[in-house]
Amino acid sequence: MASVQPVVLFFIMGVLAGLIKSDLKIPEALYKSISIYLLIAIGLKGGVAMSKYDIMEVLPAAMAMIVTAAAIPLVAYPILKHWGKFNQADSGAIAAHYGSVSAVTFAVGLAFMDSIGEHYEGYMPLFLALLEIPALVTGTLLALAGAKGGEKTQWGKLMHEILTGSSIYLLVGGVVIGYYAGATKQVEPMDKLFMDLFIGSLALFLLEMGLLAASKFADVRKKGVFLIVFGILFPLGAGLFGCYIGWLFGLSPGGTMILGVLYASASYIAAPAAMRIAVPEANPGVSIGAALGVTFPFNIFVGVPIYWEMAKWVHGMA
Amino acid sequence: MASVQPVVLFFIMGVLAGLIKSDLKIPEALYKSISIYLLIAIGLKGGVAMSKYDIMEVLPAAMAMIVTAAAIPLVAYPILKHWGKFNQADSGAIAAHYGSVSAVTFAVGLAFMDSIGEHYEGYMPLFLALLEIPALVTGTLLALAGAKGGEKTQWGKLMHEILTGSSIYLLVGGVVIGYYAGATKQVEPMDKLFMDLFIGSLALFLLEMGLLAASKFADVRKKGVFLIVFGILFPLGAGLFGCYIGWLFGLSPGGTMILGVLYASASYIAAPAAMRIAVPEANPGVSIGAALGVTFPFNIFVGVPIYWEMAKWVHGMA
Amino acid sequence: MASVQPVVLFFIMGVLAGLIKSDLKIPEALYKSISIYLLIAIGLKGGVAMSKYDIMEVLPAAMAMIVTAAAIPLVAYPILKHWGKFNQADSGAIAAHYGSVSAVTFAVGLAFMDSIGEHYEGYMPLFLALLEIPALVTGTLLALAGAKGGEKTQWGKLMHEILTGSSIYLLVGGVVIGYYAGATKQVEPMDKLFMDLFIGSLALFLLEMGLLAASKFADVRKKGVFLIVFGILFPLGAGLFGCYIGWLFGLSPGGTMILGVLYASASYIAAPAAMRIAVPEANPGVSIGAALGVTFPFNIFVGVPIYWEMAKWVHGMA
Amino acid sequence: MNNTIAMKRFEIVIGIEQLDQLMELLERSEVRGYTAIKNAGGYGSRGARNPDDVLMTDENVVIILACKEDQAQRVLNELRPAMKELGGMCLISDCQWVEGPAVSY
Amino acid sequence: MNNTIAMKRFEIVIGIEQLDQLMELLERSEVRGYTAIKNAGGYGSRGARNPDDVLMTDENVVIILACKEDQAQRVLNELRPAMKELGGMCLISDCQWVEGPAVSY
Amino acid sequence: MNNTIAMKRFEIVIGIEQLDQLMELLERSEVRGYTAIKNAGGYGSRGARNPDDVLMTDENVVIILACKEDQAQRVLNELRPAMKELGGMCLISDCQWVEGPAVSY
Ligand SMILES: Nc1ncnc2c1ncn2[C@@H]1O[C@H](COP(=O)(O)O)[C@@H](O)[C@H]1O
Ligand SMILES: Nc1ncnc2c1ncn2[C@@H]1O[C@H](COP(=O)(O)O)[C@@H](O)[C@H]1O
Ligand SMILES: Nc1ncnc2c1ncn2[C@@H]1O[C@H](COP(=O)(O)O)[C@@H](O)[C@H]1O
Ligand code: NA
Ligand code: NA
Ligand code: NA
Repeated sequence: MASVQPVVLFFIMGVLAGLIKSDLKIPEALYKSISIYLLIAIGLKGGVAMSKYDIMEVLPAAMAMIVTAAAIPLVAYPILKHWGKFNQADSGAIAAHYGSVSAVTFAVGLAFMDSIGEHYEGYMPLFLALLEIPALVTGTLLALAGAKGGEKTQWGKLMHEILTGSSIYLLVGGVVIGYYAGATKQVEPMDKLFMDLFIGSLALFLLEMGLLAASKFADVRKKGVFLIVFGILFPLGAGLFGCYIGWLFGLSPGGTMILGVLYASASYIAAPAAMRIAVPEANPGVSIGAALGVTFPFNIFVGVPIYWEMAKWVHGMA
Repeated sequence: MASVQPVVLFFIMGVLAGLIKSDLKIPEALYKSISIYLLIAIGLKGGVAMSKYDIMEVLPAAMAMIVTAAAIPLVAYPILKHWGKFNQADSGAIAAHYGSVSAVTFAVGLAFMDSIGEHYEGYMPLFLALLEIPALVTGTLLALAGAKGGEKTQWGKLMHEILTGSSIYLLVGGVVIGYYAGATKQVEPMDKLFMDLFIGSLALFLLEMGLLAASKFADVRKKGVFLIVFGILFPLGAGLFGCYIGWLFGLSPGGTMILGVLYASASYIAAPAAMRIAVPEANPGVSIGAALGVTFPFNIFVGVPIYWEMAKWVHGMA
Repeated sequence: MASVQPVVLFFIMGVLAGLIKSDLKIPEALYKSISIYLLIAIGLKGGVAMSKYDIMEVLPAAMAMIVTAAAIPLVAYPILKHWGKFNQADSGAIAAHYGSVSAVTFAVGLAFMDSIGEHYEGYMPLFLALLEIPALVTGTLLALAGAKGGEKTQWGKLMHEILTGSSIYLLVGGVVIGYYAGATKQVEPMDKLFMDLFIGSLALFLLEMGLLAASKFADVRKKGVFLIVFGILFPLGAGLFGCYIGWLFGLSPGGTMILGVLYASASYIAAPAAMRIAVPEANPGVSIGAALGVTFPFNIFVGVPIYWEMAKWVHGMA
Repeated sequence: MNNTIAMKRFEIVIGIEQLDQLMELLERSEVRGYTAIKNAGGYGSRGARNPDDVLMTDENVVIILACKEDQAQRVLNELRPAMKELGGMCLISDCQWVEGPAVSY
Repeated sequence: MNNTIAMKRFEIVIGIEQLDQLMELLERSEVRGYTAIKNAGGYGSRGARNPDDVLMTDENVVIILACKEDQAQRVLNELRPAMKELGGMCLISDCQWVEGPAVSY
Repeated sequence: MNNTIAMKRFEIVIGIEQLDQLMELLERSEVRGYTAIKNAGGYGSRGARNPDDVLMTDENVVIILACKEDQAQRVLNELRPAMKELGGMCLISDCQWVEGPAVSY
């Protein structure tokens, strides 16, 4: 088994700084700048790769992504409601977080594949973009179904927020420009910033995410052991489901693993923003705490190599 | 004809984000950091190149730049006053914007030349620095000539603002350090940041400029069609004039084109700051709107290849 | 003698901008981001280098660092008190600043060695980390000894501040991750950001430091000539002492010079923060003014080549 | 005090997501001057709001507004029903406007 | 004015390093609403404080707090002895709370 | 209320480009304490000012200043003629200074 990547150690460095109450602070502008950079970079890389594929080829899998991603909250919701004893709003909101995806977990997955030299389909960033939205809609519907507050839901505002949200916008914009650059063979001078510096920037970003995660531990601890168990087991199930879908649509073992990572990851950027508008009565502390304080660290340290084992297993390689 | 450079597509990405009211925001600190970086990088590159020239050789052209640049507002002013029906203050201020220059348009011009592999004189950044100031003085004089408010103009404050303004300071500072580094053969470890990452940083900057431009469209629309026509035709004329001057002073076709770009470009950073002090009664919305909302996009998408055709034509190549 | 490195000219550029009252401003977020970056990068580089050494080998020298560093304020204090006529609090606080170290001076020293192609021990960043703290404790004790205010000193808070301070945390974190990356041969994708861009980032940082230094000149001038003389002569003495210690513990001439730089440098980040808590009655303007306005520029322009001559001299090479 | 005009001072605190709504309302009341301080935090009936949180935009805005008594009543009539929906708080107090600067109230 | 409640308005300015202490104190006084503006500067008995200084953290925080008369006395009783240590300043004035938003005082 | 001193509270809003001028003026009036909040925006006779605009520096500063009645008159005498040139606004109101912190007024 491959050794831990140095880049994820920056997450631990951030967590420890938070726990010992160091005065270390990452400027908000740096955090936001790197998140813009990472999304564009992921998009560009995917776009360049896609310029070498026939887009039609990807279409059936892309459609399937949208449908299956929307289905994940349907599984998460009853678990949260009945075993987790969360109210309807919180159950729907948390389900939305786990149905949606995390770009940074995805990035760590790619870095893992690159570090062991395994091939994966270059158009995976397209799936990252496609998987972000559907679960937010299902989760919202679950949170509001039959609720009397549901009538005055600001659906227009919500759909605007979801569809024009900056994370998906940067990702898709990056894909389009990357596709154009790839097709016209003009990737060259931009790659120095957007490709070469990717891992280093991810390191700085993970440092801040560690600090953030540490600040969310209290929220998680308050909610007890269920949230921790859910935050670990649910991604494992979702990851296996993602690997199965990947294999079904003929992805390579590497692509299968990346899809597993996507399904297993939980959103902590797009989902909180959307849920605040859609389900304002839900407690964001709980869902962000679980996604960032439990599932994110689990995925980047333990989950990523497990999903690779799963991918090899569904491909009959292990 | 060469295809559009991918880097300028980031401008469109920014404009679209603004138009669909995406929540995408570039942190102010990132915008300011990149603008500092770009000016130093342009200066450094120019300084390194100049260390290989005999400075005396550049002097006559440099003197001519100062005189001709100061003359541009003399042409723009009557057009704005009589056909545009702007008052004296606005006419002078807009004329100052169009007489001065835009470093980012210049950078896009350089990138265009690099992408088609065409040579240009390395000392062009010196001209960028020289062309920024004179038109600001002429424009101010036009705005104030005979005006009764003119007596209490804070000329001392204005000249200080103009001469110590950060954009020219960074540019000249970069040229000096670059000259020294070139002459002592110590460019090497700094080029990794200041040269290799130039295009990628320009991409992020153009993204923010697109957002800014989109926010200025309303100002332009309010003023009607004259400003749009002026913002397109005046640069074409100024660009041709710049190409003529470049040919007259024996620049290569590439250098001629860059000079055309400089003359055609309109300032939206140094000029607004100077005009606010010099002509506070002018409406900054109009001049910035025209420079950033009309002329800048026109230049980077349509103008740049046109100025290249012009340069070839004055050199008898086309 | 080697020519001045271009990178330090950025410091002059910053000082001049401050003196002519240019409107140049480096965004606070950029300053803080680069300082985080530089500390991690220094740490990483050191950690990678240390992965090739036997740690036991470094231990005796490391122990000696802690003891001798703690002793420096014992020499500075009486000089400041009796000749400088500073009160007890200020004398102790300034002594603490000069006993502690400056990471940027260290970085300029490394860059100097790299530029003349001289070898030095890779584990020097470890000494940077070790030398930061001890003098802060001695300086505090000197400032408070016998003072009636001393009883209510917040020692707990002070030790927490010192030990969890972000500069030392980032440095040590970088060393640990660098060590791991070096040992597992996974330095590769991170070095693009953390090593290749080091000098360029240092250039931008020095620009801001020049601005900061210029803003401190008034504080220094108010205090008269003693502070300037002290700020130049004390580092020379401390630098020679550092070179002697380096030679004593068998460092290479290059390593000896870097140790001289460390002893000669004065802290202006960690020390002010610690002294504010430990000796709140001390005037931070004086100590920061001397460290940043006098000693820092002296060291990077004049001191660094002198310490290299000293190092060669103690090694009997000159 | 001489050369001062008795006026009313409004101090409104709302979430930044409601700022556009409030601005429209002030425009309707023909307010000709106000000051806005963004990046504020606080605590209220909806719990804590922290502008430094990078994951959630929990920013408050403080609006200060000075106007004459009659205008104040007009603003209040528009504002009071809206505050229910906007949340936050609105305080009114007496103050003296120092004459000198261009009239902007 | 109608539909308003007479209240007391506290305006406290302290260094950011004392903020945690103040927050605890307000919690003890069972305050249910306040607004905090960080990144303030100023001048006082300890000299100038400038939040833009990158070398020293010299940031002040402005806390605004509206509450009813009886609560105000409780807050004052807690606050007055503490202010000696906290430094800064604390002003109290009269104001009218506009009814409408959820009660948070 | 006990242990409080009746005082005047100034609230001044000006453009950041006028801040140096105002600071000199306050120094001349021997003011020994004030609080400054930068990065404010607003609307007045010169139109909207927005501190977030990266192309134009349109930043306002809010200055809060508490002092005794007699000092207040002195400040006002200096301030009133200057405000004409500085623009912005200046409000004065009554307040109580809570005793405790070191005197800085
Ligand atoms: N009536 C008012 N109430 C509150 N703030 C005001 C008022 N009038 C002006 N201001 C503030 O003062 C600044 C400058 O005003 P002016 O010089 O009139 O444009 C404005 O941008 C506002 O922040
Ligand atoms: N009593 C109060 N005093 C000062 N500010 C308050 C008070 N109540 C509410 N606020 C401010 O108004 C914001 C929104 O309040 P709410 O809608 O009640 O959560 C809070 O975050 C505070 O900044
Ligand atoms: N008279 C005053 N008026 C307004 N603000 C003050 C006054 N005195 C002190 N302050 C504020 O309180 C902070 C701390 O005051 P001090 O502890 O006296 O240095 C200062 O930096 C100012 O922001
Ligand atoms: Na998921
Ligand atoms: Na021009
Ligand atoms: Na030292």
